[in-house]
Amino acid sequence: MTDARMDAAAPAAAPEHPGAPDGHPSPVEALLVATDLVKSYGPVQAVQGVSFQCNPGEVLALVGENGAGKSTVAKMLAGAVTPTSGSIVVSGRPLASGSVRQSRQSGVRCAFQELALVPDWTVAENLGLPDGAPYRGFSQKKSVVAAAELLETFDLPHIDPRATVGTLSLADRQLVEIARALAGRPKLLILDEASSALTPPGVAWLFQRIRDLTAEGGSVIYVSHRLGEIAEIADRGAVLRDGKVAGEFVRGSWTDDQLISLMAGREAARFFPDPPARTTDATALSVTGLRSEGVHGIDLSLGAGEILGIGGLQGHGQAELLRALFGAAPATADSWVIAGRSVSGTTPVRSVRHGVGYVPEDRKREGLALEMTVGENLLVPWFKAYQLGGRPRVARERGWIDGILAALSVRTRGPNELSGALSGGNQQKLVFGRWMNRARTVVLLHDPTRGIDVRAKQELYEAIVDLAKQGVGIVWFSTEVEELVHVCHRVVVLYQGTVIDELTGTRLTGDAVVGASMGLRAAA
Amino acid sequence: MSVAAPARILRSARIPRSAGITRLRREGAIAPITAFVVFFLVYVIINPELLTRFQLQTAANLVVPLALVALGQLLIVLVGGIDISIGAIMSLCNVVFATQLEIVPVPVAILLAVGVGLACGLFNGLLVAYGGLPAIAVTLASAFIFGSIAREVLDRPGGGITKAIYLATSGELLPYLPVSLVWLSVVAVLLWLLLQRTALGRHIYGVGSNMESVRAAGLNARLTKLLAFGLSGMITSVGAMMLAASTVTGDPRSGDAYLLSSIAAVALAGAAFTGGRGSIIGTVLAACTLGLIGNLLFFAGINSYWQYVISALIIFVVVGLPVVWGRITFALKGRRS
Amino acid sequence: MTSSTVPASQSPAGAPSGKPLGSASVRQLGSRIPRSTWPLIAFVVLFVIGGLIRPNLITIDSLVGTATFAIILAIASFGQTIAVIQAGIDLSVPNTIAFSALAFLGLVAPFGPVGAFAAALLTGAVIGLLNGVVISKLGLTPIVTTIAMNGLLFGAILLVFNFSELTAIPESLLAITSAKISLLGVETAAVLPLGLVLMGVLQLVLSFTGWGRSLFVVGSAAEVARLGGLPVDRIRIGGYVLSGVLAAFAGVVIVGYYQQASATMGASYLLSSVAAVVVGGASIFGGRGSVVGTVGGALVLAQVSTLVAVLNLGANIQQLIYGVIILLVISLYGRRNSA
Amino acid sequence: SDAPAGGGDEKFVIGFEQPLGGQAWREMGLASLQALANSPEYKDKVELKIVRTNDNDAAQQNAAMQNLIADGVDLILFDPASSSGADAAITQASTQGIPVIANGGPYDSEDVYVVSTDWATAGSTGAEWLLENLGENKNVAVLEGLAGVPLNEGSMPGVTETLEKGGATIVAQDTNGWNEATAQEAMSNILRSNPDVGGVYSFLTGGQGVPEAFASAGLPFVPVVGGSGYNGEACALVKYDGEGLTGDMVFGQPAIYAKGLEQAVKLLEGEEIEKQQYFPPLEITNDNAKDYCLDDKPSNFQLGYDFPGLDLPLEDVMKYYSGS
Ligand SMILES: Nc1ncnc2c1ncn2[C@@H]1O[C@H](COP(=O)(O)OP(=O)(O)OP(=O)(O)O)[C@@H](O)[C@H]1O
Ligand SMILES: Nc1ncnc2c1ncn2[C@@H]1O[C@H](COP(=O)(O)OP(=O)(O)OP(=O)(O)O)[C@@H](O)[C@H]1O
Ligand SMILES: O[C@@H]1[C@H](O)[C@H](O)CO[C@H]1O
Ligand SMILES: [Mg+2]
Ligand SMILES: [Mg+2]
Repeated sequence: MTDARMDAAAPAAAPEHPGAPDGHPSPVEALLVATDLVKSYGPVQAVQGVSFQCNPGEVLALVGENGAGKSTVAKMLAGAVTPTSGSIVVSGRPLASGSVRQSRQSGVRCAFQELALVPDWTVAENLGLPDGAPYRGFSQKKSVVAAAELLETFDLPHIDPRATVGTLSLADRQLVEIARALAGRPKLLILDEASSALTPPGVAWLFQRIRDLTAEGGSVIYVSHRLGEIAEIADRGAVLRDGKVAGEFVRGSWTDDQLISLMAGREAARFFPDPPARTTDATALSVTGLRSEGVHGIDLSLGAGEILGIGGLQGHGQAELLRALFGAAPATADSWVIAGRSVSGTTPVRSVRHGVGYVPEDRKREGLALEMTVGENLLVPWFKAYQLGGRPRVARERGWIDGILAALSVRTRGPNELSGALSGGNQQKLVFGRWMNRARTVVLLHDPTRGIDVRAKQELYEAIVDLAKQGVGIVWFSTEVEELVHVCHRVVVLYQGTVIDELTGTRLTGDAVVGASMGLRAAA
Repeated sequence: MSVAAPARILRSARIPRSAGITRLRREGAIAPITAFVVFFLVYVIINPELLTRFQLQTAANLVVPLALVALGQLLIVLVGGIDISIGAIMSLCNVVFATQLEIVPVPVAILLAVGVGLACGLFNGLLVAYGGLPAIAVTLASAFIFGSIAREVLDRPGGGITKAIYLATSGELLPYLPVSLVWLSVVAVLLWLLLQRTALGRHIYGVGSNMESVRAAGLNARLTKLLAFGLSGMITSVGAMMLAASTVTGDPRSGDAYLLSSIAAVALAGAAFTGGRGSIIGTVLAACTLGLIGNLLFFAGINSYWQYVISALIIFVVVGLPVVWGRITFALKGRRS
Repeated sequence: MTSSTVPASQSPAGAPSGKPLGSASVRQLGSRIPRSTWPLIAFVVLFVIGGLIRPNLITIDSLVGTATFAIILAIASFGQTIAVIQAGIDLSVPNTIAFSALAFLGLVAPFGPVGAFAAALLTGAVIGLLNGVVISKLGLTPIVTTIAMNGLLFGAILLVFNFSELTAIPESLLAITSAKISLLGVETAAVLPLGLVLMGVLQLVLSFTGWGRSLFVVGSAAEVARLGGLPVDRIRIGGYVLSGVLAAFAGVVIVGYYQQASATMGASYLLSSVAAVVVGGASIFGGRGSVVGTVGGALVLAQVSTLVAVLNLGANIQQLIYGVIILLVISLYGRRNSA
Repeated sequence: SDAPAGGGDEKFVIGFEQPLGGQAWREMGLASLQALANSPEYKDKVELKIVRTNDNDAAQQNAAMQNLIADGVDLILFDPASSSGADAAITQASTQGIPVIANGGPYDSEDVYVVSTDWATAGSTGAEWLLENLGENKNVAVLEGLAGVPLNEGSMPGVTETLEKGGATIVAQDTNGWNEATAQEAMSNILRSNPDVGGVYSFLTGGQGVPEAFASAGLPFVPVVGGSGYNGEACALVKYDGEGLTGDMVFGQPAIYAKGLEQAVKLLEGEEIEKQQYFPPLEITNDNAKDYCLDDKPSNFQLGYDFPGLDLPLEDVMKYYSGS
């Protein structure tokens, strides 16, 4: 099934597959050989016979649309998921699958897409405890010192080893997760969308770590939807589609469009839609002197149909700003007007009633009721105590639901599938979808394109632009500067809890955003 | 930024005492400790006699079994479960201990009782950790099983508890120092060392906090959970033996009363019933508070039926206040920042 | 390379024996058959087993007899079901039952049956309201709150009620509980249809109303509900109020059926109500459960006691077997991860 | 123990310890106790200190009794939570010369007086009555009280032995949990598989539940032994007498507590009293049921508020009935 076109493009790197089903590691130099990996969850065929290999010192990219099977493959290598069939050979020895410990012991470590840190443990405990036998002494002091040194060597001094992980920002948690994987100086490091919450400096930091590791002969499997990053860091790559390898590529031998069409299985080009022309100058939302935990007096005014981007580095108040605007965190303001209504403060209940919608940061914890169906998850904000609910309601709203599932091309077996069975990215789409075509005046987006594939992103861009066309004001925090620059009318950049700069028109460039994030106010 | 780092390493090299306080706060122990201090003062004011040797011993013998069973319950709560069978386990160990004393030497009887506690814990633990069944459901069923086994072992109060055993467990070690408190302290300290000073102990907290994460980190979450259940059973058996000894009898129903009171004590200790948070000191002191309310009312000359009401109110207030306080301070911070 | 899909059972050596191989297929089955029918199936199996041991156990009358005691337990467990669905638990059910029962009997004389009934339900509502407010506004965990409430109520019962003044049970109550009526030619106590109707109504509310579904959202992910703009606290409190009212209703029904009322009359429902809900297929972690399932769970429990009674092994061993069968039943479909 | 402690007033201070509060039986016992203590004859002689403890917990009972000692009572009456679980407190008491009386249930110890119902007899009298009243059908069902409680374990072996010696076969067993509702459910379960039992023995409960079970199963009544002396049981005998219900309610009078107080005062006044006093249980059959059934009282009203030789008037006892 390997795609001829791509092999042609990269004859050198397309390996004639060694891992014969009997699982003999033919080429000596291959560090990892995965052969015919299959994983099915009941009826769902997550991965259907994937084979690839990874050589010492190389960075192998795994790309594919949401639900293509990347995380499942990663989890099988990491031992977190037992393959239904197939073999994994690490430096010549078959990996007894199904045990994370086994994998770790044979030098395979993974930073998981859905972070695997224990919230009530300190950073030090999370870094220190997984190694070594359980029946040994454990000293907080020693572990904190060790952790501090580790964070030091990995150049993460801003993370306090004594902090409880649950209190860290998503980005910092991701950094800790990566540091933990790096700590064992693994032979094979798997990064499953490890950069999804990282800002450009964070990504730069990650790439430095990767280069250090590969320089020492270690290999990296890099899963990401950010093609820019792939182009920069990946030596080779495999494209997954519907749980199969759709093709492979080598550094420099590919273009975004090629890759995208290979993922999608049809021609598709990457582009950013322009923000729609504004038809009215009515204000959807305006607030002055907004204060909350981590937000130190922010003035914002959002026009109807305007797409307002929020830029800045993680931890400078973007998340807090959105939560405050929605009423998810206690906040006060000197003046606060939502859709012409002047309010002293708000709560999620009032916000939704006043026409505000919010796509939160953590889809698993804040976004979806994983035990409930796709349809009901879309309907969550629209349940009224005395109205219909459940299947009859889903049936009645079938038109709206199918419309959203189609518009965002969510991969699901229908409105009555449990949302827990969807892949990360498809879950993300549901969280956004519930606000579509529901008479919103303002929609607050916390990095909605995090960890979703290129095609899905474009569908999401379209959806956002459509909302704006309908006159909905959009506040959009993104970790991808590109998105802010191309799709937003206006971008405000936060620095230490305040607006350091507002960029429009010609001043709205990637460099300006990044610069402002660093605290430099670009000259007008 | 990185300049600040070496400084941190120095600071962390000798963790400030406040770290202990921080941990206690995180584990919810501050409120129950304060509550106990207040309660103790009130008690001593109403009844200074408490500090007489006789009354100290009475009070100690009353609370120690509860404190121990509460510690057993705490372990299960730490891994995110709850043990409905803990009273039955207690009854079973109690009668095993009492009956074996008639046949075998004391140390053997002790080992047998502890062994039975361990076995009960592992039975529950296997079904919960490896069978993927909810603890509350498993222990609900095993409560019937252990309970009836207990009544098969000894159908009515009796057994071979001797005066000597009473003195060794419930007498005085030194004037003003009840032996039972010594035994309690030994168990509590050992348990504290295990939970705070070994990796397994931290695993136990971790499993309760987020089982999936612990497994993804390559630790054997299931094994850890199983061990927590086994350990809980052993500690419960110690409580059972202390009860048998202080009442100088084995009793196949002696554990019944300890199901709700052990849960109440863990609750008053401020532990999180979702798992991952809870402290030993808090649990012990919570047990002492709840266990002595009846006594206090007696000396205050209040109708003893009030103790049900007062226990409840203490739990509401002690567990509720920190939450409310937390909200207030948070709100205030929200205003200020 | 051609992808070859191998049957799920053929998992590679060295895999942990953690999850039994069958479990995947069990879960498939489970996903096809609605959960609430699992306990009903379990009941039918047990019922047939009973028939094999004693043919005269498989008669309609025997079925009705078991169902009658099951429905009483079920009525006492409906409130528990509501609490569990919203990721809570109501351990104050026992003394809510006793309190409302005693209040009812105490108030029949002054207010008459209807007034006393209303008052009894009101006490349940107030108890539920207190539980709900403490849990959602003070943020205490449900177990803690309701255990404390249960104790508080017991004290209140002992202090408030003067058992000697409890008047006899009004006819009107007997008529809807213990009175014999004949349905489609089957002789049954009135409480059975009463309970089944209540079940029907509650199930409709839970499955097909916005409030019912919100309760499930709150149960499976409270933060999701909050950020979705649902009034989480109000939904929670509402849930506990309903739970309290249903327990109070159970108290009155129990008085009517057994014509008994005492301070300790609720005690046995502490564990059995939870058992009925769990055996009924609800997830103790919230977000999953149904009153139909709870009736099934109660039927299973009642049928198990009928079965052990047949064995004539002595009361104590029968207890042991009771526990074993419960364990078997929940291990069939009680897995935490089977959604 | 002759010169009562407690300084100024000359009253005997008598402590009463009762576990497992909240039961009609025990409430009625306390009521009769207080009624006697406040009767003209005792008013000026005794001061009562009543302590109740939760559940049937020997540890709490021990502590409560030791608190009474610490509080300087002259004598302790207690309803044993267990037949041997109070030794610690009893030893303490005897070292301080405070007499202790086990009151209500038996207690095995040299150091205590016992003023109790003769529960063992309660078991066998019922069994013998059943044997006499059984018809052709000798198959009987047996409901224990609460397994593991001394009261139950002390009597049940005697019961089964008597029944089997007398030629009856026990075809089904269960427990009534000393609770009519449980008795009714257990009996119904049994009747479903054994509709043909010829008699029922239910220990210290079941006087209403068992007949109800027969009635609702539409089965003819059989001789029934069982009862803890609830009004409803006596009335059930009256109610179903026409329909051929023959029954024997054997139970200990709660007023045994008052009897205990009487003996306690005798002892404190320096009289000799018998160390082990076991009183025959009260027996209600079809013959005398009419004398006990009180139509104006609810069925869960506990009978046995008076004790032979004490003559406590109902209205006096009622003044103190229930937890207030
Ligand atoms: N636990 C599960 N139960 C059922 N199906 C699952 C489960 N986990 C994953 N799947 C399915 O397997 C397929 C692959 O999921 P996977 O998470 O590997 O996709 P992915 O490539 O990582 O997508 P994304 O880019 O969104 O993370 C998806 O269709 C998903 O629905
Ligand atoms: N905390 C631990 N204590 C003792 N042994 C452990 C621990 N963690 C891992 N091991 C050893 O490593 C093996 C694999 O551990 P792992 O965490 O993968 O769990 P598992 O047994 O593979 O199955 P599962 O992950 O489903 O529980 C275990 O069987 C055990 O022998
Ligand atoms: O309280 C118990 C039971 O109620 C039984 O009915 C008789 O003995 C009493 O002590
Ligand atoms: Mg993924
Ligand atoms: Mg594992």
